[in-house]
Amino acid sequence: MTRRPVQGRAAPDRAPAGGPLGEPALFSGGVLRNQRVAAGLYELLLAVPDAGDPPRPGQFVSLVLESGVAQPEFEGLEGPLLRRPFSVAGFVQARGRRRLKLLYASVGRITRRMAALVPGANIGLLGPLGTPFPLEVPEPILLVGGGRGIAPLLYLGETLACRGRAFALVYGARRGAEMLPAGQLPGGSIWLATEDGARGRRGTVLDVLDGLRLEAPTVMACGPHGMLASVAGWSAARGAACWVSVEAVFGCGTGLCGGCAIPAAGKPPDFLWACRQGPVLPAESVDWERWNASDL
Amino acid sequence: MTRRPVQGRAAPDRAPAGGPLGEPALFSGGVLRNQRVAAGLYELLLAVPDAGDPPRPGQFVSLVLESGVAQPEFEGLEGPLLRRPFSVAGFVQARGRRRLKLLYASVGRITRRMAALVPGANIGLLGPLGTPFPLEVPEPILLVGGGRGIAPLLYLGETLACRGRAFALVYGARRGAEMLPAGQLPGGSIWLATEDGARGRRGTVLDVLDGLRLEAPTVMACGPHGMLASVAGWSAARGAACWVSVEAVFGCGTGLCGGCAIPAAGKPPDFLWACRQGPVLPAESVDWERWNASDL
Amino acid sequence: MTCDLSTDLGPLGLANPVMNASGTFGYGDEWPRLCNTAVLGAIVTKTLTLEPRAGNPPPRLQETPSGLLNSIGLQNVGVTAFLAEHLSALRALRPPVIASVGGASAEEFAAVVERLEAGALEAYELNVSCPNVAQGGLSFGRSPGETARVVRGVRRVTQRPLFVKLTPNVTDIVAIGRAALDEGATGLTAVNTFLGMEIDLERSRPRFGRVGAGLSGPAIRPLALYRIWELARSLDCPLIGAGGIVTARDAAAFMMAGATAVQVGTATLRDPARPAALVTELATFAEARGLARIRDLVASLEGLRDVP
Amino acid sequence: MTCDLSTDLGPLGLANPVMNASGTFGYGDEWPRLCNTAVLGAIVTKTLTLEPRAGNPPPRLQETPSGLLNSIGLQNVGVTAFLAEHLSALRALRPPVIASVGGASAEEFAAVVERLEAGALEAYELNVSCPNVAQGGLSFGRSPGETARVVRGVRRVTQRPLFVKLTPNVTDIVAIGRAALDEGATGLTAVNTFLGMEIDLERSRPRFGRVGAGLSGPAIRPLALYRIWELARSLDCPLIGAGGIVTARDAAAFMMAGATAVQVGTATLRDPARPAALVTELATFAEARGLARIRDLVASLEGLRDVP
Ligand SMILES: Cc1cc2nc3c(=O)[nH]c(=O)nc-3n(C[C@H](O)[C@H](O)[C@H](O)COP(=O)(O)OP(=O)(O)OC[C@H]3O[C@@H](n4cnc5c(N)ncnc54)[C@H](O)[C@@H]3O)c2cc1C
Ligand SMILES: Cc1cc2nc3c(=O)[nH]c(=O)nc-3n(C[C@H](O)[C@H](O)[C@H](O)COP(=O)(O)OP(=O)(O)OC[C@H]3O[C@@H](n4cnc5c(N)ncnc54)[C@H](O)[C@@H]3O)c2cc1C
Ligand SMILES: Cc1cc2nc3c(=O)[nH]c(=O)nc-3n(C[C@H](O)[C@H](O)[C@H](O)COP(=O)(O)O)c2cc1C
Ligand SMILES: Cc1cc2nc3c(=O)[nH]c(=O)nc-3n(C[C@H](O)[C@H](O)[C@H](O)COP(=O)(O)O)c2cc1C
Ligand code: FES
Ligand code: FES
Repeated sequence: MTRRPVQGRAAPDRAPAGGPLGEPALFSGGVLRNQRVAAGLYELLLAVPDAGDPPRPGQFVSLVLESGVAQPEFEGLEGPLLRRPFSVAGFVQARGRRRLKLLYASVGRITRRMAALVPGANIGLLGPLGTPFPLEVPEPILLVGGGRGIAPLLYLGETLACRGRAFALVYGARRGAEMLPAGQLPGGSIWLATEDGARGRRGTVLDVLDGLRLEAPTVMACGPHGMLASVAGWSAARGAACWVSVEAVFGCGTGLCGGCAIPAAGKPPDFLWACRQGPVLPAESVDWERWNASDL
Repeated sequence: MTRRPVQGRAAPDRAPAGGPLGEPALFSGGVLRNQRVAAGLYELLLAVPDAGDPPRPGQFVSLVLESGVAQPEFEGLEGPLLRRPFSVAGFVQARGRRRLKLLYASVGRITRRMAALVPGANIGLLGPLGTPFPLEVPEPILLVGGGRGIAPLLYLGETLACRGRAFALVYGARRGAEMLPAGQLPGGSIWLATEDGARGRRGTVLDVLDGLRLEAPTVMACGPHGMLASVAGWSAARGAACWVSVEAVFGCGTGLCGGCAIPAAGKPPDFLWACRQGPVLPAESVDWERWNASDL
Repeated sequence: MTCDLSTDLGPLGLANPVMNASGTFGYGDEWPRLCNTAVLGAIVTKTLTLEPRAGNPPPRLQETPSGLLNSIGLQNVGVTAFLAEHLSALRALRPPVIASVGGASAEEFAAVVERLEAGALEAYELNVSCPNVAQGGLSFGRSPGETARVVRGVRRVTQRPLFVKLTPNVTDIVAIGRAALDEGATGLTAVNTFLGMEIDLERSRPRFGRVGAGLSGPAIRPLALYRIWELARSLDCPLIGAGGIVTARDAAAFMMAGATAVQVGTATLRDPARPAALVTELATFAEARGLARIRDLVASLEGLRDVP
Repeated sequence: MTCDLSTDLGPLGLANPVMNASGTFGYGDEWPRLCNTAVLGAIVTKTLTLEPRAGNPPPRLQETPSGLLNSIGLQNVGVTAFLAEHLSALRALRPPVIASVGGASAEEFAAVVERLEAGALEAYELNVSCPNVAQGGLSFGRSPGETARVVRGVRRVTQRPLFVKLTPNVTDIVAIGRAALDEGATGLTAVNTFLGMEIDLERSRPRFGRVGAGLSGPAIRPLALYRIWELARSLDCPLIGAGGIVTARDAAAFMMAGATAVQVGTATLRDPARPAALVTELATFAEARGLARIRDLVASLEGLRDVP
């Protein structure tokens, strides 16, 4: 399998940070637990087969509610056609048993149905997909998460902690009620920001960042597009390395369709494929201005 | 509301046997019990609102799996669009509580999902719809059911029994395993026929009928189209009054679309609307030959 | 704030933009209580022909993914029985009535309208777009010349508002619409069903006797919406949108793209109360967006008239 | 009994009738293991143009009921990079490769094919039916004359099998197909996507920059099937069916209606292994029906050639 970006003159052919990735697989996940952890936010714990490559922080899985891979042979497809991408929010492997954790916001057709999943149900998964966050980066490391964008940072934080790396977390949301409880957040240094002021400082993660005194941190961010643009700008202004995990509407999630284009820096009108050249991208590879203009 | 058939020169404008019917209503049903009663055959017991007209034997309800009437405002429709018709297989009303019983075969997109309904789930219903079996008919009364066609005869038998009318039941199926247990069948005189010979006589209901010695019975039949054609022929040959409950693919089930046309006797190319002029029709109003030819 | 739902189809004022689509609601008088037909902006009858028609042999329906194929074939009681048996019930309901008119020839269209004039209905919709008949359906609606001939004939016998219902099964729907307007049509309804088919695999034969059938329902919504947009940016006339409309959001999208009114077809089969429910839902939708008048939604789509 | 799955597209023999549709499977060499691409009857590349193309700005996708709207806009690496970077991987896979070719002018089509001749691919599919580009897409595929011009130009530079991919957004698809065959096309692929649109209600603007986009997926299956049937009963050439195919039953229906081979597009986005799985499922389907040769399914529909 070739890891070459499947696209034109478009993108910097960035070798995925952390070396070559494995081949994704189609598999099914058995629901072990599915619970509300904050307003509109749910945590899904899945038993997954002990085979294939374990996901790296920043990678995602692509989900269909019907279990089984070649489903449904007889009846054909109805209802939502496309898979939905979710960052890996946690992964453990012990005694041949694997557990995959997703953290999802209930916002639409599929995620509302996900909220109704009960233990014992099976869903279809494809992964691990996409680029991971780099792990061997200089400290200080700063994780910046907005809203449901906290999901990949949970797994990233856990992984960094295991490797004995120090990091700080800046976590923002519109309302305090929509935030994960403090006990579920990784790392020791945590700054919170909410627009309703219910938890942490009133404002956005940018307000927190502006108040921080950090020498050339490595920033790893995930959240809404507008927040990422600001964080990228903040980092650029300070000469800080910045990695962002971007969202786009995905068709295939595997680099087959070109549906997930986001404007690439440098050579308009080129695009990056968020699903395969991303979702984790160096902030400077994105053309934030063009992206703001198309504003998905 | 006018009860006039909504169609052209088509059909005999038969006043529904038993006097004017009420207006159907949209309502939701709460699943109390959903259990397999034979191979591929399920019984669904629903709590329904204590309002509107109680159904008469032979009438049907039209079902969507999503509960609620004006659902789903926001998301629009996905998956199976049309309601599915099911004969009322039982109905009880006591102390302001109503229970509706359906008996269904799991054969396709909706009925397979129905088999997965759990107590507490809600589904959408529209009814009662269609014409009922006449009740004030001369004895001897013979109910003839094939396969899932037994459903309306359960309710019909119960109702006849309540009124102290005597009747006999002829019940056939391909395999004995697909048949309701004897204890669930109405009436005292019951003849069974199965093609695998596992229960009752080996053969079809026609073989049973041919062996019966009954003077001018009133026949009320429900089952596959081919069986109904044979029963109609059998009755005609004996000058027996015969009522059949027919099946067709329904669009609306309420006489709005003309989707459920079956050939009307007498004046080709006219049609009867199975949903509104039926499903219970005098056998002689159907053009069995033309129906066999189009053979849905 | 409550929203003013009224809208105009040329000279015809409607209390709100919601009507049923022809052929999925009987003659319009069937279930006045089940649906609360009285609250609709207008009622459209099943397509009427000069003589009663029996329609096509069964099967006539087949579900497809998010869609419905039909091959009803204009079964209807004919104009005489309609006037005798349905008109007074329709008149007893408040909404304006639009008679859908069909025919195997331009002459039959004119003859039907001539007969209907006695009923003093508010408007006509000429169905030159039914895919399920041998004559007078697609064979008319796919040709600008034939469409013009039908409209011309009907215009000679009536002064009432005249809408022409277009088929999407053409290369250039605007050309057909323009031909109709040039002959005096008041406006256009778009769309009738899309030509499709299904196969009975067990019997190796087409599901429908006429092979082709008409696809409707949510599956075609994006296709129908595009036709309204195409018409709205090139022609200046009242447009009635149809095709897969179920929700207030669907209806609003058609209106933004240029429709002055909308029709609910297939969704009515599933939920006969849907057209009436949509009136309420549309009001809620408009109020949630702070719209004082629903007509402000019409053709409000950004860049609608910028030819791309 | 095992069924012989082999089939022919004119001079081109295939081990089985299943291929991917262009544009939903990358260049065909992306995931040889995830999908087991080696078992396919043929592999179709993403549409290639002379120069690399960046495609349309986002958003490019929108789900609809049982369908998908796309506005990718022929993003591709260009023919040079394709030859340099993908050809050898494709060659390492067993199946014949069909290069999908696009262009803004008849000359560009010919130039791309001329360049591709060096790659000795098994066949070409001329995409004159993309709804998402300003030039060379629908503007060609909706006109018999323009379609003929493209085919004529390409025929001058290659002797290889040539399939022309048709758009369903026309009044008379047979006329376009005939124009292509008259210029020496080997066969036809039908269909490309249906023109549709979606509206972003929150922003009162079209979802896509080009407004119109292409609808694919199960929603269009009955519409696409009808086009194959229309072509099969009027023209005598190999047909490749596409549009909403997911299951063996879907594929069999297209073959009965006249398709010699089938393409799986949108379903591949959901399940990249679908095309390969379909090969197995089709064999099972055929064996369950006691078919010795899958080609006996082709055009086996009752009355296919009886003009109704
Ligand atoms: C790489 C990646 C990782 C993600 N990780 C997470 C996560 O860990 N937790 C989480 O809650 N969400 C995550 N998302 C977002 C998540 O995929 C969307 O919320 C989900 O697809 C919405 O599905 P739905 O059917 O419920 O909503 P829909 O009804 O489809 O739409 C609701 C909203 O979601 C957007 N959307 C629809 N389809 C897609 C699509 N295919 N891709 C992206 N957005 C879409 C729509 O534009 C709309 O605004 C991630 C997205 C990407 C691209
Ligand atoms: C008046 C009436 C009363 C009925 N009562 C009962 C009953 O009491 N118990 C019972 O088990 N079944 C009954 N049926 C049949 C039942 O409606 C069908 O089995 C059901 O619609 C199949 O739905 P599905 O989605 O599971 O199957 P599908 O996947 O839709 O199709 C499976 C089979 O059912 C047929 N079918 C599909 N849609 C319809 C439709 N709208 N109407 C009729 N047939 C259809 C198809 O042709 C196909 O052969 C009745 C039908 C009618 C017309
Ligand atoms: C069962 C059925 C019958 C129809 N009959 C007619 C008809 O008689 N006259 C007509 O103009 N359109 C008829 N149509 C087309 C609808 O009026 C409407 O234009 C089309 O179905 C698209 O709208 P929808 O998707 O909301 O159904 C019929 C549609 C269906 C599904
Ligand atoms: C995301 C996407 C990209 C496509 N790109 C192309 C393309 O580059 N060239 C082409 O000929 N067709 C393209 N198509 C059309 C498909 O090849 C196919 O004809 C159509 O989608 C119908 O088949 P389906 O319903 O199985 O997807 C594309 C379709 C989709 C959904
Ligand atoms: S290439 Fe298909 S979603 Fe990225
Ligand atoms: S199902 Fe619509 S009229 Fe009978």
